Amino acid sequence: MKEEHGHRPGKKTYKYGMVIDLDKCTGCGACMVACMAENNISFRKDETNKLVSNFWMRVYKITNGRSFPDTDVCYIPRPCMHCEGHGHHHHTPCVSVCPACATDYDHETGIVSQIYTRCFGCRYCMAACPYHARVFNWWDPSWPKGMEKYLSPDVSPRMRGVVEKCTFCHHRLQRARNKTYSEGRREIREDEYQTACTQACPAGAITFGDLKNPEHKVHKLVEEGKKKKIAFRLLEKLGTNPKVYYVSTKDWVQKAADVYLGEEGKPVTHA
Amino acid sequence: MKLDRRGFIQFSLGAGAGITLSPLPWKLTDDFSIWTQNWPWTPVPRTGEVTHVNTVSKHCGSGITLRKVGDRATKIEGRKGYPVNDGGISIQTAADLQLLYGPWRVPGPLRRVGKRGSGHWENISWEKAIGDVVQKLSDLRRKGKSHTVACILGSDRGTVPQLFSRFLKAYGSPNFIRTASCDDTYELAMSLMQGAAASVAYDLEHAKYILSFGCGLIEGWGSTVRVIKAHSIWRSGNLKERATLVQIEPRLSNTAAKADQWYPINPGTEGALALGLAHVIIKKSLYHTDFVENHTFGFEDWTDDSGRRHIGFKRLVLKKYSPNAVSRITGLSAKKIVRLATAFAKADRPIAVWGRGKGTTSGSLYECMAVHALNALVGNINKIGGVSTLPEVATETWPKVDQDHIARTGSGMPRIDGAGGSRYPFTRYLPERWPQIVNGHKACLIEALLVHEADPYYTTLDSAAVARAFDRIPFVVSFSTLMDETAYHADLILPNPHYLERWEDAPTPTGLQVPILGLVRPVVSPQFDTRHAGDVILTIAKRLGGVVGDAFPWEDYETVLKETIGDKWDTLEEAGYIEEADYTPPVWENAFATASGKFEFYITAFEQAGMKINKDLQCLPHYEPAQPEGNPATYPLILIPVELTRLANGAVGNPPFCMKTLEETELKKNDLFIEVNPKTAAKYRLSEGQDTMLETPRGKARVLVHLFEGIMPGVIAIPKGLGHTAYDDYLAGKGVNTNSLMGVTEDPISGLSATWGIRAKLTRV
Amino acid sequence: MDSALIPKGVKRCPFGLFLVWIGILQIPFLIGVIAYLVCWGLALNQTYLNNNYPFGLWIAADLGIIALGGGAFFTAFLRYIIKIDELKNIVNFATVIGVMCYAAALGILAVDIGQPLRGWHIFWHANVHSMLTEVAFCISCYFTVLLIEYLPLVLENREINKFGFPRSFAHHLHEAMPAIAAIGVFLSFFHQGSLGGVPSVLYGRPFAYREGFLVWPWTFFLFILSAMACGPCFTILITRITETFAKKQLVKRNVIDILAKISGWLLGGYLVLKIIDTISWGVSLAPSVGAPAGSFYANQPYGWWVLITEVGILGIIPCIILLSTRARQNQPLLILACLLNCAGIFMNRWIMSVQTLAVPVMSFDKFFSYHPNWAEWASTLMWVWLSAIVISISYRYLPIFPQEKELNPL
Amino acid sequence: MFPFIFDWVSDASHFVFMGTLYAVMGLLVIALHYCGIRAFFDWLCKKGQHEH
Repeated sequence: MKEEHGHRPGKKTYKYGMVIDLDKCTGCGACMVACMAENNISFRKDETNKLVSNFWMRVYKITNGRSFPDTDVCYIPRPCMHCEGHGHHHHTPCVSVCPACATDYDHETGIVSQIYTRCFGCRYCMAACPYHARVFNWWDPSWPKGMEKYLSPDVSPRMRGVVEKCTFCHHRLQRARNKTYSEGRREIREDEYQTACTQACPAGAITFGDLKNPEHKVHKLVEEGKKKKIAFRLLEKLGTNPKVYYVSTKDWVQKAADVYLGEEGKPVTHA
Repeated sequence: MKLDRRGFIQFSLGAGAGITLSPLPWKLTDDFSIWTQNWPWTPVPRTGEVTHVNTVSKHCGSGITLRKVGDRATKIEGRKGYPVNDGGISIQTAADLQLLYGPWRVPGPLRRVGKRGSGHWENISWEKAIGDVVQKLSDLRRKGKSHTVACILGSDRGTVPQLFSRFLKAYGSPNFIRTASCDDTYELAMSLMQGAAASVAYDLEHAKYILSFGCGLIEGWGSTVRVIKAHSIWRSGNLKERATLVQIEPRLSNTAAKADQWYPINPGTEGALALGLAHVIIKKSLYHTDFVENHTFGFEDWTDDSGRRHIGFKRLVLKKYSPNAVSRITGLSAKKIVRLATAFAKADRPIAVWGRGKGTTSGSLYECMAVHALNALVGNINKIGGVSTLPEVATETWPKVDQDHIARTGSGMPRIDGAGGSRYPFTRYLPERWPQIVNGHKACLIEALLVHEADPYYTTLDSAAVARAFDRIPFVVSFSTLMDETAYHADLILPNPHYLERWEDAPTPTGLQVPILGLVRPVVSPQFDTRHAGDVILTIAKRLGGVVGDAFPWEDYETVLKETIGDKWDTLEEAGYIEEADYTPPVWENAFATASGKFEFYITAFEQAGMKINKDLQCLPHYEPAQPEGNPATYPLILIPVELTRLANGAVGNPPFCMKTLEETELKKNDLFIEVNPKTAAKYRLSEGQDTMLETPRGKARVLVHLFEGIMPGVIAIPKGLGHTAYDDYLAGKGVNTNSLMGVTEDPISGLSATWGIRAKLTRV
Repeated sequence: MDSALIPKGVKRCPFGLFLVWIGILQIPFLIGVIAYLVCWGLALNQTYLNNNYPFGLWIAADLGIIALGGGAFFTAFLRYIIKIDELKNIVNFATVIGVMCYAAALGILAVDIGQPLRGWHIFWHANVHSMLTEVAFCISCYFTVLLIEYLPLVLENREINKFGFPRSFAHHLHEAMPAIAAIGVFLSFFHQGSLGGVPSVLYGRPFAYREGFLVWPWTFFLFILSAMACGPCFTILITRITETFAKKQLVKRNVIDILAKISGWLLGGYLVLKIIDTISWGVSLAPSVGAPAGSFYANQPYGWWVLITEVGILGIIPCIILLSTRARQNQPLLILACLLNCAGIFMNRWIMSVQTLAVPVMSFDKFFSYHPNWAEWASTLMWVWLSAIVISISYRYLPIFPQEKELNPL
Repeated sequence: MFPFIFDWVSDASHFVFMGTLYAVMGLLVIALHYCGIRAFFDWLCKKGQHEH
């Protein structure tokens, strides 16, 4: 599609992505809170209606649907998948539909960005995303008196009526770039650019890095996971080509990554 | 000038053309387009110099790094390299800035006006506030009622709790109370079995087979981040290298879900299962012969000096806890018991851990001992991947308190909670018992109560009784940073700075196997008119004068801290922590300070303390069926309070971010969900989301039903940590405080609360 | 009182009665205005839309209304390009209906988007690959075309027509109308199709996703065809309603019959293609993503009945009626067919937008149902009342129906 | 969107898409002006006739 954009020939490209080890993930929720704190995500007095709640990173709790005592539960953290998309044109589901170019697939990094001040809130991108990774600001965000003191200047607070989502903490990439340039280096080290959720995860279940770089842990984990047949992505069959990989040794969890099965497969496996 | 129609049209056209051609419309369009993209009421965070500062979280004992922009703290991150958490962070600590800057802070010293608990306060000066306390305490002391002053704290370790303790000693009261935790029972079990009254330590990182008796290892047991990290170690490497986690619990908790095997057993029968496992291990001779034969006492039958025969642990267990017998109690099949016991005993580095949920409740002493006996049987005491007791990082000791007559008499009086008396000689604190005693006497037993870093009004069992007890205390002082329930029901609040605004030492977090001393330091300037509780205590003592003042020779709290740390201060200040990394627990030969010098299956200390012992059974780990309170006919179900990772249930309320992470099946608007097995639900015609009245002998509450296959039929689970009445509406008014539904079941030997549940019934609303 | 404004040679109800009628229509209209103000003022939390249903009644209504408004472009197409001369007797009215349909579509979009004040971004920062951009461009342009088509009617009002310039302007506009109509037809073809593309390019939503021809998914063509099939029916329906309220015949039956017949044929063609499309989706696309077609109909209320109702009851039945000369000329049956046809298009657009979002894609996703709340209903229906007002005024003061005089001699 | 806007990319899609838009808009503007001007001249002529 927009090859001319960003995809400068000769320029080194990266493919930032994640590997989430579901065997290690304990569902503690630290990633969600770290994400909210990092990205100035708003909150309200009543956040129990998850359909209008603002999460960039959401941890789903899923069950195998079997009865006591054969029940099992697994937690699936779901950031934005930063889909590479259909075909060789990187036709990311949400990016191609945005009428105002408010979201973009960066060919240099593989990050799907979102320009909040350009978005006018048609929500077409949300309809396009099967992962519910995109959320809408149904309210004008506000902070209780005094709390705006902790807001980070690196991420602008959004206003009502626009769509937002996980950006792989893009501002941290910017920060890392500035650092490397100022130190006269060309390459960003693996540990210099990590997302807030990766950094916070007490279980070390999230690994972040350049999927294309064989030196990076994510690359190794994906290779290893594929070899052992324990690595998978969500809704692989749709061809969205996500950059978030999951690893689980549990068979039923691997199966749950596929498309909704409807009645015969005993429908939803949501706790 | 007369304007005719033609003139008017001409004028309008001219004006229109003029305005269109002027820059005005373009400027306005531009302004408008900018305005639509930046509404003035959307905050624009100020920029500034970015700095990073390290400190330690008082919540979970993790090392944290604050990212500051100018003078504002904008993010809390886990500190890389800190021995407890190495970069990871717990969910509550990650949200701590919301507490620091939030609307729940007590803005300055407050004095109650109007009825207690009405929420009407007047701002007073620190001078006046401290004056009030001094006045009250000096009056009481003068009247010889110094022993009616009590302090409730969340911990007894570290300099600040020690200052409170010292204050009571010099002032003349025995009533230093620590709020409940599994440490209460652990310390007791360790001192009885191993002769060391120290906190228990588990080498979870190196264990290979972890048998957890209902511990919420993932939920936040011990030090949250550290245990979750250990879990990741268990899950690392190839399948053969991975450790096995076995969870014993009637409910599929997060820990059970992460476990390799989950054995749901009848609630409250953990002790029986431990003994059943011991039975199999002993019968199959799978125990560690060297340790059991050479370093334990009371395993085999024995004869005392007077020639009396005593039965040993082995005989007791073989006789009473066969897999079949235990199967009947626990509901777990005999086959599974045998298999589990064999796997545990044969495993490389097995470990058995005890302490329900996050470890915020005490529990049955015999149950704890029975579980710990398993560790002794497999000989993992003081071994790599095993259990030990942990000394604190050595610090300077304070000069002895010079007590005067009043202080001596006052300190010598019986404690308000009955701990340490003739009935419970080994128990140090009975935090769940004092309300009962206060309510049971006509006289006013507590004239003044000081509360620091604890919220007893909220966290103590049987909320109605606690509220009654508070009503009977004429003078309640809270040192709380936040407007918690106790502060809300106090007469005076002397707010302590938030831990990000103050100095303090952070002793080793519970459960860690290496002594660590962390330094909490002020990383942001005080946001409100607060004063360090240590300083306040020093001031009060000095103003009381006499021996009380003399006991506090330091100028201020910082001096106390520096002098206590002594020559390690420079290291501590620079690194932020001291870790005795090369600490190894003593070898078996000199590990046990019991009367027998060995690990005691048979507790000799009871008789030595003069307790009446009729049967050997009393001195051996055994199972005493603890029936939950309530009549099974009226209350056919069993309610167990459970703890959730994302829901803080201690002295500090859940911050807004964490409230947001609660599942839609945990809270809906202001109503909480209880977990009910679909089978149970069918019996009582309950469906998902059903509005239901939950009733126990202690209270009732409206709840919603969540059908969950992970809870044992006949048992219902209710999350702890909701039902707050203070704070503000991000937390208050949501759900039910489980303590309002629970009563206290006393453990017969320790007097501690052994409550794990209560009988209940559900009726559709 | 207003007799000077009323076209010559026709009779209209007394002015007082007319005011009462407009007054009645204003009540629900004002409720709609309140709903608009509430949604704009307090943001979209005032609706039942949510992150699972970013599209709801508004978008479904938008798609439906534009399909119904297809009567305008299709009649214009038949009149000016195919040159079916009879249709000049209804093309004016089709234009009025079209104007209101497109005004409604734009008006509803204005409340549906979260930041209406930034709506111009769609033009300024247009993403030419987005179906929605194509829709926005075509709709705005076509709305302009419709206004231009409506303009001569206004200028032909008795009083306005007295002035030389407007009269002459109207005359020249009439002359240019075939060209303008041609542009309109071109635009309409595209945006009706693009609207079909809106849900069907969402390959993350296997329920709606379709492959297709070049950049256009198959539904692109289905939407064009269905709009052409149903637009005339809607024109017939509104004409008959107007006749009912006016208490007189305004258009000759043969004119209506032509439209009905054409509609019938197109509907038949559409249904054949729709059935082929559904079957091929069911046997190839749906299973290829790992879900049998049945799984998409497993969530109540979106069961198989949806498909049966849409294609059978609201498709095949009106098609048969419209194709049979005898049935078509039976007026109640014709009205029924038109009603079913229009309802069918609405149902189709609802399914393509809302059911598409309702079907959970991730296996651990929960199904949530959605129904619009009062604010959504009131703001959507507001356009019905507003249209009734505009049509009433247009009918009263403008020469909309050329056959009225002939059919109702004074 | 104009070619001087940041998002502009000079590729086939943009030329075809935006080109069509501008063509349509242009045609409409021309048609309106054409009718308007003709009407204006009609009016002028008539005015002239009246004066004569």
